[in-house]
Amino acid sequence: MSDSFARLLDVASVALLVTLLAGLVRVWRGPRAEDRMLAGQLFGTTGVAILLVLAVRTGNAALRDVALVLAALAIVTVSTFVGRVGEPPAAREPDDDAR
Amino acid sequence: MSPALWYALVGALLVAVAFAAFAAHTHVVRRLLAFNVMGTGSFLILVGLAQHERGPDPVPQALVLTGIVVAVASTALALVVFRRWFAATGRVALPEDDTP
Amino acid sequence: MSAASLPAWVLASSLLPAVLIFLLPESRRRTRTTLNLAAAGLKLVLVAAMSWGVVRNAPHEVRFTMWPGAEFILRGDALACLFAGLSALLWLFTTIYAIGYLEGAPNRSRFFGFFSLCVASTMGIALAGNLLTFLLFYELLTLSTYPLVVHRGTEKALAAGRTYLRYTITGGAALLLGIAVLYSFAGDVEFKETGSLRAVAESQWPLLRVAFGLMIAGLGVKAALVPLHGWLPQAMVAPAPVSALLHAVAVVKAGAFGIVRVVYDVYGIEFARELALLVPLTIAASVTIVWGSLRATQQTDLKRRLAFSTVSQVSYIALGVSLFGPLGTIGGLVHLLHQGIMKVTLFYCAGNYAETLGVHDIRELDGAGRRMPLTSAAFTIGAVGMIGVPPLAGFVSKWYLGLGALEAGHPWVLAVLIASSVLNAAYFLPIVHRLWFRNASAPWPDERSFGRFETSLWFLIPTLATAALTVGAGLFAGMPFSPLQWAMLITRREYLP
Amino acid sequence: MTLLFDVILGLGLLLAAGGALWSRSLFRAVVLFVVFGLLVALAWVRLEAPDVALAEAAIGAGLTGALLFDAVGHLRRTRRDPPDGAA
Amino acid sequence: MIDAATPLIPLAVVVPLLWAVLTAVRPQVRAAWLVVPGLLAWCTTAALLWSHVRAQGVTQYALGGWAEPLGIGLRADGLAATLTLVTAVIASACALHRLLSPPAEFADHAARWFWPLFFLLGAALDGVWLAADLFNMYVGLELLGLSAVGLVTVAGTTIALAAALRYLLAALLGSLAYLLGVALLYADYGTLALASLANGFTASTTTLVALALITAGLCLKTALFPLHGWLPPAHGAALPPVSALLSALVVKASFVMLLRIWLGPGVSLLVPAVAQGFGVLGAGAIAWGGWQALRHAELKMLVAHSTVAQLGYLFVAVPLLVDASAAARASAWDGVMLQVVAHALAKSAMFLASGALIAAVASYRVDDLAGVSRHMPLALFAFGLSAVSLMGLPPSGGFSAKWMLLQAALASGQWQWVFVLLGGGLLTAGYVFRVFRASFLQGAEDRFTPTPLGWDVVALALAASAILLGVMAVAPLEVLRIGAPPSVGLLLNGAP
Repeated sequence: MSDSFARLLDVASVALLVTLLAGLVRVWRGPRAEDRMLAGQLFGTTGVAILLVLAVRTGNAALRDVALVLAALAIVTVSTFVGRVGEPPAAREPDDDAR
Repeated sequence: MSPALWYALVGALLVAVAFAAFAAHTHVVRRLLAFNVMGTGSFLILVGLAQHERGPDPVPQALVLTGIVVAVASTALALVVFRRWFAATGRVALPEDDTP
Repeated sequence: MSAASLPAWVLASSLLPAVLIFLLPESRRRTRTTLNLAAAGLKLVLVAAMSWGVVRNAPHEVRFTMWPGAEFILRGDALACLFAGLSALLWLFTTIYAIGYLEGAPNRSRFFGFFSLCVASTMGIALAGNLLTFLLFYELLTLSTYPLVVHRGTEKALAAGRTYLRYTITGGAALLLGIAVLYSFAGDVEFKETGSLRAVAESQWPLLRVAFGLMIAGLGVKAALVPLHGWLPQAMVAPAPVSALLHAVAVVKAGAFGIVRVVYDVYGIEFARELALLVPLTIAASVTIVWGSLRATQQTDLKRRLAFSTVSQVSYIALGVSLFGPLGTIGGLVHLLHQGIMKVTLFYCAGNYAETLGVHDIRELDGAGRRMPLTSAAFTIGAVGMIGVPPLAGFVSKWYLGLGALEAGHPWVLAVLIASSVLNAAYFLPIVHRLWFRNASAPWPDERSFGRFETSLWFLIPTLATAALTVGAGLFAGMPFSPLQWAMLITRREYLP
Repeated sequence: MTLLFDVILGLGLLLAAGGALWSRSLFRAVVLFVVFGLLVALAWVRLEAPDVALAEAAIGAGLTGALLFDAVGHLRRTRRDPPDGAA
Repeated sequence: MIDAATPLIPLAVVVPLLWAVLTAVRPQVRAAWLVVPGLLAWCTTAALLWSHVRAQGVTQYALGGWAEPLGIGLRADGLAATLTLVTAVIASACALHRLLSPPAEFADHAARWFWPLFFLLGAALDGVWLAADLFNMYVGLELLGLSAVGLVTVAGTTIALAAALRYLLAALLGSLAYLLGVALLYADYGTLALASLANGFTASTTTLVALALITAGLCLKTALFPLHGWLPPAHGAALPPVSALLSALVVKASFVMLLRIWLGPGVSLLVPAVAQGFGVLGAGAIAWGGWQALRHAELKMLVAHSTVAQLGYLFVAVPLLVDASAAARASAWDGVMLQVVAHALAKSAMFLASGALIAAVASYRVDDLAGVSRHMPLALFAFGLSAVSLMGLPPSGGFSAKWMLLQAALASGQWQWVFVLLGGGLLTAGYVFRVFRASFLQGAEDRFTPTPLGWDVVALALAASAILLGVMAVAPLEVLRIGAPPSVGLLLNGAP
């Protein structure tokens, strides 16, 4: 691997990480449960991307498996969300900080 | 500072924050979240500190693997008990903590 | 069975019946009676066999290690036989009495089970060969008497039980601490004639004194030394046979016997005197003798009067022991037996009056002598014996105690003895007077008829038997195997290594 | 450059954890917790522990997240009409 | 002393684990058919292991042939072997109690999980006793906590659920603190095997923090005063056989770990101030637990608070284990070992007997026991025998243990502990005689529910063994000294 390519991969990974964290804003602000959920899904996808970049960067093939699991994980969380959390309340999330 | 030490430091901060949350919240699910974060924090410390001293080391990693499994089992059990408790009483916190 | 294991068999002869009786259903009356009497008889035979070994100078012994550094020892030496013989004899009589007393009452299985357990503990106390074994049975006695004290299950009985526990458990803790202190520098202390602590370095003597004080305080609770006697009068709510055997004999004597053991066989009488431990004990015993008698004169309830009389009389034993000299020792030891026999007679009589006539108060006894002549005769013998009129048992004890006091150079003790005798007379003679020389002024509170005899034969036989023994022990004091001769045998061995 | 990555990731971890622990909305807390699990998996990769990363992603974030979602969903559905207002 | 031909050590863990799986997958089989052979196998394994250790001394085993540090090392010293045996015996007694119970009592669906959790608990306990490294201990402890919480919920009542949740949170917090401590230790020493740590800890900051975390976590799990709050509700609300297991054994697991760590590698850091601190907390536990037991209206809560107090004795022994002469330390070691075993036997007997009494009068209140002495003499007798041991009255294991601790305290001149030990006994007498007092009151005759006779017999057998332990302590103590920490100052077979 050439030096410049490695450097490129490093930059890519940092950039992806920053994108990922930017998604936190959406999770925090909502306003609806779906918004949060979808932001979470974005994380999954970006996470897979980061892992793949790192896999190439470090030459560690095991990271691809991790990426695979992360991709599968997205399915689990979405299906739980759809199945269990159900339709959200109309406008805004209530504060469920009741005791 | 080596990356390992940095992550150990992050782990320590996580433990601190989570412990505060554990003490502050009465909602059982929130306390479980805190517990899980605390666990992850200690795992980071475990691996981070060890690798900071000695480089990549399979032993702490094996320990963490076990720890993750244990943590999820604990969480699952806690949620089962919690849901039965919630179904019986409609409360989300334990009676002693349930100050108005 | 091998001869050496005799002490274990003596113990087993009441421990096994206890277990069997617990397991018997309430309704198996006849089996239980047979078992009780057979065990009591067997025990008497075993104790006699053991005493024979002592006379031949071959005491029996059983021992094993409970944990490293702590042995369990049962040994039938002369002193053990004295106490074991007394308990075995009176157990037989009291069992007979109790069978009649509890006729038709509930919870008999429980009663006789714990009763046998009590006797087993008493036997263990008698036979214990070291302090730890002694402590073991001493505490067992506390535990097994509690259910008997609260047997009736009334609020009053439970309150008495609580008082009893408070005193005895605290006393047990003091005894435990005393023994533990002693062990911490002297190791496993075996009972040995003339004592075994002489080798202790002089620097440890303060600790020896502390241990002595703690042990005597612990034992003093059961021996009802003033001011540790508060439980005894209250415990009189128990059924009559319990008061008779346990609170006239087993429990209080266990304490007194413990004092004897500590003074003679742990410290050794000479060594105890060197440590200046005896004079305080003499004083405590004297105070108790006078105080108990004084309080007895104030009681109108018959059993309570007898209870305070016990407080006073048991301290004669401690008195005799603490007077340095063989004569005092003889007086104290022989009183251990004599007082037991006399006091149990008096308690039987009190039970007879209560069960036959419903009488509990002394003022209701007017004219009872005519209605119950045999019981009243027995009572009179017991009372006169207690006062110390020759030739009855009590006279023998007081005679030797007085001689012992003179020999030891404590003439003031004579004054205590005389004062006590006067007080004895002051609280016993009015009762005797009422029995024989007054006419019944009112109908008996709760009269029951028992057919041909004045009261149930179950009651009458033990009463008369112990009354006869009171006379016999005094009259035949010079015969071999009389209590006096046995006490002399022990004294010889304690003073002559 | 990798140092930068580590620093950002560490801060992201703290941010996500703080959100998961102190969010007023319980649902948001759980989503943030899943995100947190994901970031931790990345951290394990950086710590040269791919096996742990795998387990963390599958179990720490995935399974635990699903369990928590399930519970929170249950709470919400029941909370619509809380039994005698006890909640 | 590695003895590869000793599969007994892993078997002690595997056998209960196997039955946990069996009972989980075959719940439809009648419990007795499945459970009784399991108990037999378990007891046999434990007894064989005990006699093996007795004959051969400390035995080690590396699971799967892997050596440290990656392999799972197991080590059976006298303490581990004895506790494994005691666990098998008490668990069998509790299982019999359960098998003899009328089935209608457990309509709750959680009851299906009783047997799997029960055997899992057993496996976890054996795992903790036999663990040779700090991490195996963690796994065992965690499994123990989870199965114990599960078993508490089997009672099915709301109170039990709340108690279980509280217990779980305390257990999780405790084991996390422990894990964090272990992580720090690993950073310092690069190993977690107790054998490799035998050179002792150095007083580095990391180690001190680690020890503090470990101690705090384990004390929380042992319910050492003032961290005991979770224990009484959990032990009070569970089913009688579960309470018996929890009080007798589960709380001891974390105590044994504390002992192994502090007396093993940590002994150089167990300075008098720390040791005396443990003693003070123990004294607090004795006083507070006893006081609470005196005033609690419910029988099982009384017994549960008694556990808090009795655990105090174990900690009172800590200063005597280090801050004393060699002979005193040996005596204290014997005392604390015997107290662990005697309390296990006595307390399980007491919980089982209480269960029978409660079922008979259909009430939890002590005051409602009036008249029960006539109706259930055997159960009350079992309660009484176990109480004798708890009070420390002779003859009983509790007495012998107290005696040895007293000797240690006197020999080292630490009079404060003498009075704590004696005062604790008086306090115990105070609360257990409350029960007798109530039971001897005359009560109505016809209000008692019949209970299985087997319950009484099981409780009686356990209580009787607590008593017998007091007079036949030579062999158990000999075994318990095998592999004792060198700091305690014991030769392998030497007398003190």
